Amino acid sequence: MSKELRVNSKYIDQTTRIPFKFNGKTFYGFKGDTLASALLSNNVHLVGRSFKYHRPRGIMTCGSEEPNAIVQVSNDPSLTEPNVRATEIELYEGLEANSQNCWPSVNFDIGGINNFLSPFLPAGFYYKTFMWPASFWEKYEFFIRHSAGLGKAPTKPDPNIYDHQYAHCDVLVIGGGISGVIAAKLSAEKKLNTILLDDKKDLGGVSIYNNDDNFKINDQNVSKWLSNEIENLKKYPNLSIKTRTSLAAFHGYNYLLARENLTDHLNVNDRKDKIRQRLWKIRAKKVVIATGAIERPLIFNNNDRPGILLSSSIKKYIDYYGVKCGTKISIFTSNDSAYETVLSLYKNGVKINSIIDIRDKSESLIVKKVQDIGIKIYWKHTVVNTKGYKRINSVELMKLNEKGTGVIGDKINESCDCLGISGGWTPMVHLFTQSGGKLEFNRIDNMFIPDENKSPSEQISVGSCNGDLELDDIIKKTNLKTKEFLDINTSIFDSLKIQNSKEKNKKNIWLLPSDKALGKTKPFLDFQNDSTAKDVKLALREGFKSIEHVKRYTTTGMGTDQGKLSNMHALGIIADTTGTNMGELGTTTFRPPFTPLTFGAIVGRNVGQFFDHTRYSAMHNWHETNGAKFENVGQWKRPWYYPKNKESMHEAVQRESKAARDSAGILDASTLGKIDIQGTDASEFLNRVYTNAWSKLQIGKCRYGLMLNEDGMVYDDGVTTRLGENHYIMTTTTGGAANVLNKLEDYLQTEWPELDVYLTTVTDHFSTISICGPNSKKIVNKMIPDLDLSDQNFPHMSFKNSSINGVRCRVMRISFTGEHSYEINIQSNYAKNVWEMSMEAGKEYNITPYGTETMHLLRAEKGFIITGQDTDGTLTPVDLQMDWIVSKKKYDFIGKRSLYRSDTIREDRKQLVGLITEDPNEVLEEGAQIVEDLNKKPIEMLGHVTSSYFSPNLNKSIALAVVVSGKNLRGKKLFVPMENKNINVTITDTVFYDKENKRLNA
Amino acid sequence: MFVINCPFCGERDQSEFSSGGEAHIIRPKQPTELSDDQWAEYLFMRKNIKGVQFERWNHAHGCRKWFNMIRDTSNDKIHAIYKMGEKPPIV
Amino acid sequence: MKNKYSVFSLIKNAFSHHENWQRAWGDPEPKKEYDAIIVGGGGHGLATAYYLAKKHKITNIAVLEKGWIGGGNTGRNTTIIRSNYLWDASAGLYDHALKIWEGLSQELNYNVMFSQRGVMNLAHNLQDVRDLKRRTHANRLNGIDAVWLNTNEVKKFCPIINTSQDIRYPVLGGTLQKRAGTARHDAVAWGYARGADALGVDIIQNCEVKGIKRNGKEVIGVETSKGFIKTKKIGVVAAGHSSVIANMAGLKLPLESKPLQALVSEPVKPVIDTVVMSNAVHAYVSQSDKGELVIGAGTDSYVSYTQKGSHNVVEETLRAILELYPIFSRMKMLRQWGGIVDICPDASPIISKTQIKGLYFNCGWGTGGFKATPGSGDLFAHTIANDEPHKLNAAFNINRFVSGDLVDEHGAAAVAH
Amino acid sequence: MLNLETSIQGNKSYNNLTISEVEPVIKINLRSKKREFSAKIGKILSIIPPVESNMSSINDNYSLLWLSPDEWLLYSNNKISNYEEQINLEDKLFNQISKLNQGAVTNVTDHLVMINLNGNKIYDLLSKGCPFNFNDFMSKKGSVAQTIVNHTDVILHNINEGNLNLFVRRSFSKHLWSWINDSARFI
Repeated sequence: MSKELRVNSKYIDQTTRIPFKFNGKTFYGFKGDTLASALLSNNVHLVGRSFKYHRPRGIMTCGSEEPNAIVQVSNDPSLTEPNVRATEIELYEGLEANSQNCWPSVNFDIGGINNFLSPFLPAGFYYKTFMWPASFWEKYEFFIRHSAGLGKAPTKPDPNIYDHQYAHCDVLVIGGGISGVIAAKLSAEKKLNTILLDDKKDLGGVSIYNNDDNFKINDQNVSKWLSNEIENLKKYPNLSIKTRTSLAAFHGYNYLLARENLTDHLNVNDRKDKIRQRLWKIRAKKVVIATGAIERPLIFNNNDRPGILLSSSIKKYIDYYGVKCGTKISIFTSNDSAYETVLSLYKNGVKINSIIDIRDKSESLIVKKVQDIGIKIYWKHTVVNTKGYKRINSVELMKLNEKGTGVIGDKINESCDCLGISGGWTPMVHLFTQSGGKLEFNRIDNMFIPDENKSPSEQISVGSCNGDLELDDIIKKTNLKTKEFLDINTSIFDSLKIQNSKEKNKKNIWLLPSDKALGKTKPFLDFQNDSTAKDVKLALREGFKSIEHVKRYTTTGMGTDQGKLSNMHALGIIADTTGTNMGELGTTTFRPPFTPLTFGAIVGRNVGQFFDHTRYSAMHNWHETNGAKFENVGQWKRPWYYPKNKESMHEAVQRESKAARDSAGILDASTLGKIDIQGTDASEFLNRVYTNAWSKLQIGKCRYGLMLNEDGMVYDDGVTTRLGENHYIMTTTTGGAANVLNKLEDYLQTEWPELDVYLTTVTDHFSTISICGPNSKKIVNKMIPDLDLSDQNFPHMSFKNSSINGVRCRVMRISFTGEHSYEINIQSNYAKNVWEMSMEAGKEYNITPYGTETMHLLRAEKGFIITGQDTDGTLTPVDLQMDWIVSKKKYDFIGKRSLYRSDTIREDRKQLVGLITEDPNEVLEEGAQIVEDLNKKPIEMLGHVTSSYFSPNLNKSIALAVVVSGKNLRGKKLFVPMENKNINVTITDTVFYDKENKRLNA
Repeated sequence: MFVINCPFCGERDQSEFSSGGEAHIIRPKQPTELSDDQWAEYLFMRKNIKGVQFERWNHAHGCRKWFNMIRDTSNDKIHAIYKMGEKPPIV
Repeated sequence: MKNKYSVFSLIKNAFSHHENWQRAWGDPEPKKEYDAIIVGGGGHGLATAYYLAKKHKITNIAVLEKGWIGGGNTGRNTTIIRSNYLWDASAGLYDHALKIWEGLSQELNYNVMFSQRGVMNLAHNLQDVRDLKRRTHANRLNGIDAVWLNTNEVKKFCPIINTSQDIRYPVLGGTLQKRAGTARHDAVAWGYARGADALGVDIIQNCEVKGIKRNGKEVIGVETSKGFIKTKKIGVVAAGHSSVIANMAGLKLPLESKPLQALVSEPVKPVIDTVVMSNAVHAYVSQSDKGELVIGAGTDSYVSYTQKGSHNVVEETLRAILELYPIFSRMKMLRQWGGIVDICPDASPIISKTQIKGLYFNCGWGTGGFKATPGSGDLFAHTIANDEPHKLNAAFNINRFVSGDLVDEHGAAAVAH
Repeated sequence: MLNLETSIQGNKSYNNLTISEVEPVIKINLRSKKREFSAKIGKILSIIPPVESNMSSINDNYSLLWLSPDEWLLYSNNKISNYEEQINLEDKLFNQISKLNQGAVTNVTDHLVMINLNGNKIYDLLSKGCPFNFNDFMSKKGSVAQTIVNHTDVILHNINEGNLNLFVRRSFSKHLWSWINDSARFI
């Protein structure tokens, strides 16, 4: 720290020195400094290089609008963060920051050559070039991409934790400056549940360091009065104050997102296991926006040099941080507010060279005070140029002509090491417009302010974000508006005595003239993106008319500061050039977030294990203990196969498949959806939702059903069992369970409310253990000796109520494998025990647990479809050769009408068939295409392979496929063309194994 | 995220609901008697109004009840909510 | 063309401080009558006008744009271009477009920055693998350059993807189309506008269509905010607002207009050199030339014309992004925005005549229309000029919703993009 | 008798916060649009199904939660000691309601898992992943909400301020349990 650049400040802790590193060099600052104030106190202005021309750039502001001083924080590959504003980084021990977009260093940057090429790089130059030779764009692009970009992304995963929290309040106050504090106090006093947010570490905004004697509230300094008010806020239990919390987005229905920073200001070692950022999701009945205003720069030739800062920022650095931005400062302004900076600097003993004011005069109190001190003021002058490559060293000024369109007289040279600029104020209306609010243009102060009549929700804007720029207006109007908004009669702020200087003379010039032609100057608008007033004029010349076009063509306002400093000037220059009224021109859209928001904060803790739900069956632990590999089916973890002794998947599946047919297999089928259907119209309901008829199904019997979409395509399938006269249980596919229930509820509630039917999901209540194979009967008999398993008593497609060791179960004799098979449905809390019992009972029969892969193989041997694998939403039951399941007698069912459209009745649709390969060992790839004529151009694809396996029971490869007119092509030889070979296949029946269904009763 | 006033549960966050598209498209009682054109009209054709639209919503993660909503699709403002089977209120 | 663009013209103009560049396109008032009117000045509409003038020599055309050209979905999309669609009809349509993209900068003398950096689609479950392989085989046989990559090859092609098999939905492989890539969206609209303007097309901005005037079963003109304009042919390319225009003509379309959101991060140095899409873990990402990560989110399920969607959709997308790219957690979202996408029940577009003579619709592009811009314009121009579809868009007629002959591309289009 | 194995089998304590699986408790889903239903339930259980939305009726043995105008969830206030209790209740209700076409009775004892949350920070904890507004709910005894917690459907039954029962589907319960415990670290 340079002692010459530090003065006393009560707002930061000047007793605690903190070391930090910038570009590898160690510096010191105080606790309470930002990186920017600490660098300035070390006389470091040059912090970065600009995006396009790599011009040296310095710290320009003290807040979130900073376009230049954006740095890479931390050298740790997992913690490094690009593009952080030095003005927002609170200094901490261990801070390492580096300049971005420069090589080899910010002091000597090779890319600086672009500055000399700048005449050839006007706005949109890349649209006009890099087109030859035709194939070379990607080669040009490689260089463009590497010279673009700012900082670097981390290269390792982020170890930090991010959190979310919903909050519901009566009143949300955004911004803890003087208006926010007033509004929050009124709200809290009215006993409303209130939240007050501010993005800084303390409340108070700019007024908290306003010790200027020209401003008084009840005869106190503004600073003193406000700190008392803030202290008083703490007593309200119904007021929650969140600092370091930045409002990110204001969505419809007063839904707002705010990011709270919890650890970035802590010493690196104090952050462990703490949440780094929390995203607040706030639903507020009413919102008070008190986000203030930011100062505008002035647009003149070479206005971008290090050492040029917004005048109000110079004031904050001296008053709040106790840092002098220079030792010989000039001020360039269009308004009175810069004179407050002058007084602060003067009070702190900083030399002020001169003030350059574009106005003819100013008759306000504060200007008079400055004049009394004897500081030279150049009235009606403008800066026409600045000098100094890495730090400003002088300004050149000239007198403005009457209209302000040109300069006259002699050039005056003033040396300085810092220039404060002030072009007036821009109310922060971003949140208002984000929420859908419309703006109106205030011609007196040349600013857009909220149009109160077009407020989209319960909200008000108060203070300078509402266009009230002077202390008395701010306080009085905030008080009045808040009272009205919250329905308050009298307020403690009604009778405040306020004293302040009033601005009387106003003048605004969007683009200040120079003695040189515009073409030869560099008046920057968007400092980060290096777009100048020239670029805007070029865009207009080329016919880009809309502000959005100009923005996109010149990239003005598209930097990380989102154009907070540049948008108004761009608009002003367009309006001036085209002779349009700014109000009619409108603004560009302010898109959320207000300031950039980490992906981490948006995602919260929903990363890693919490990325998505994981659903487990009641037997999951058993599967895990017994070495199952799992398949993700929807959100479920299903056993895929159970490898033994380092078996490959193929080996395991072959073994499981064989065991299931040779002796016994056992499958956890709990994930299938189960819907309990009750009501006097239950049968009628099933008639309407399935393609087949249900009324005649006997109690105790099961039936397979196919469900269509209204457009006639197969949607879901499963077995439904009639438990009683008016009682069924329906099963659905695993993946379709939720959708089927929603769809059925929809029909029931909206189309058929007259039906007496109730649907209740019991998917998780019952676990399902499926035991199949020739020995399944013996195993079930051991487990449930009381149950008569004879075919007469308990035939295929029927069910019995029973119990195992006193616990009720439902046993269905249904089969998805073609084997003699039972499904035991038992309450989930007992399921693991029953599974273990089954394993024990089946031990002597080598009962083999099998997973989804074997299940798929076994059913494919039998030609049973899997919806979603063999169907894809484009197949009708007829296409599946399942005409038998479509009732011709029923008047209607979901999707019936669609089966009779001109396209769905075509005979040459794709139809489900079986395929066998010429080489029985050749297993087709699922998804492979099928053709008849390999030489036809373009090649004609007849269909594709939907399921394919090597069948251990048939000892050959089998497949299911859909093929154009497949129904009539049995025996036809076709080809499956692969990348490196063509496979010969023959169309067969879809049933490969046990065509007579003998095994069902074996 | 809207706040939706479920006619059964009261005001809830939009994330508890699912949208069911245009309301008052009645499933034809006798589909077999419709021409392909008429059936397509029911199946696919939508008003897709910019402005005040009648639509169906379901409190999917709450009471599971379907209801109707009158909403302005040009600004997402909800004008009214009414139960299935009820006549739409005049807005 | 007035100013031909080249590096030489750029240097030449540098000496006059770029003060002699001419307008890229004019700002005319509408004439009383045109041979054809295109409603909608997005990429598709401008391309339609360009090809009508260039290939069909119909130059007395106006493009009517309610706001500013390219301000709708053209300027709001995430600029992905690919042709790896499943069905023959779609593959034909999108590959036709891709072939035009490959020479578009030269054709228009405007650098649209078409960058063939490849598009990779990831598979995260076994059905994904089946579906993507099916698509890859179909693409290959249709002459589209798609290849299947196993997990290691995916990792090699894009090293920052988390291919650990321990994550919730591990990457099981993917397909890659190398000819696919991205382009600069604004440049497409501007390039076509400049090209069409040079051929005599009137581009009329801030001109809202208020009504379609008919004489019985044929159109006779449009009512606009700038008065009545006579014409016998109206091509509507109004994207999310297609139904609004259709309603003016008394037509209903099989469309719903829904919010679709996208976002960009702050710019960083090159970190991902291709486009990666994933259906099951719903996210896709690429990096712009400027360095921003360009990320597409999903659609909301309700109709809205607000160009705003739910925050949840953005949150879910970024959740998926961090699952696949955990190194992006400290990256920051710079901007987020929404568009209005017109979605067909089969996720395929409509490029078609209607039952009203002289009224044509090009709509239903849903979440993925940008990639088709040149092909869509070319085929729509053909359809308008000949009053008959080209064979490449015959399948995309409006009548398919009656016959049931849908072109179901939910699989290929599942990630909103 | 078979071994009973509930889904979570755990309870955890944090600062001013306890989270525990309370199982087995009987849970029965009741559906009806019939007028006689309410009286019938009253007779069987000595408790009337609440008609006020988002509310419950509670007696010594049972709680009966409003889920929708034609749906209620009945659960036993205490853990059951034997299987028969559950079956007897199910049968009694089924025979007198379902069988007589007065509505639908469905045993969901193992479909749902009941987790008790205790402590004054439980609403903050849930609010980490739940958009529901607890401001009025928390001080209201017996209030009920069906909502989502970290993307999972739940039924919340507020016993007293700072004490609530959460019901979640069994297959989702382990995941939600982990999430709740992870969240509790930051309360």
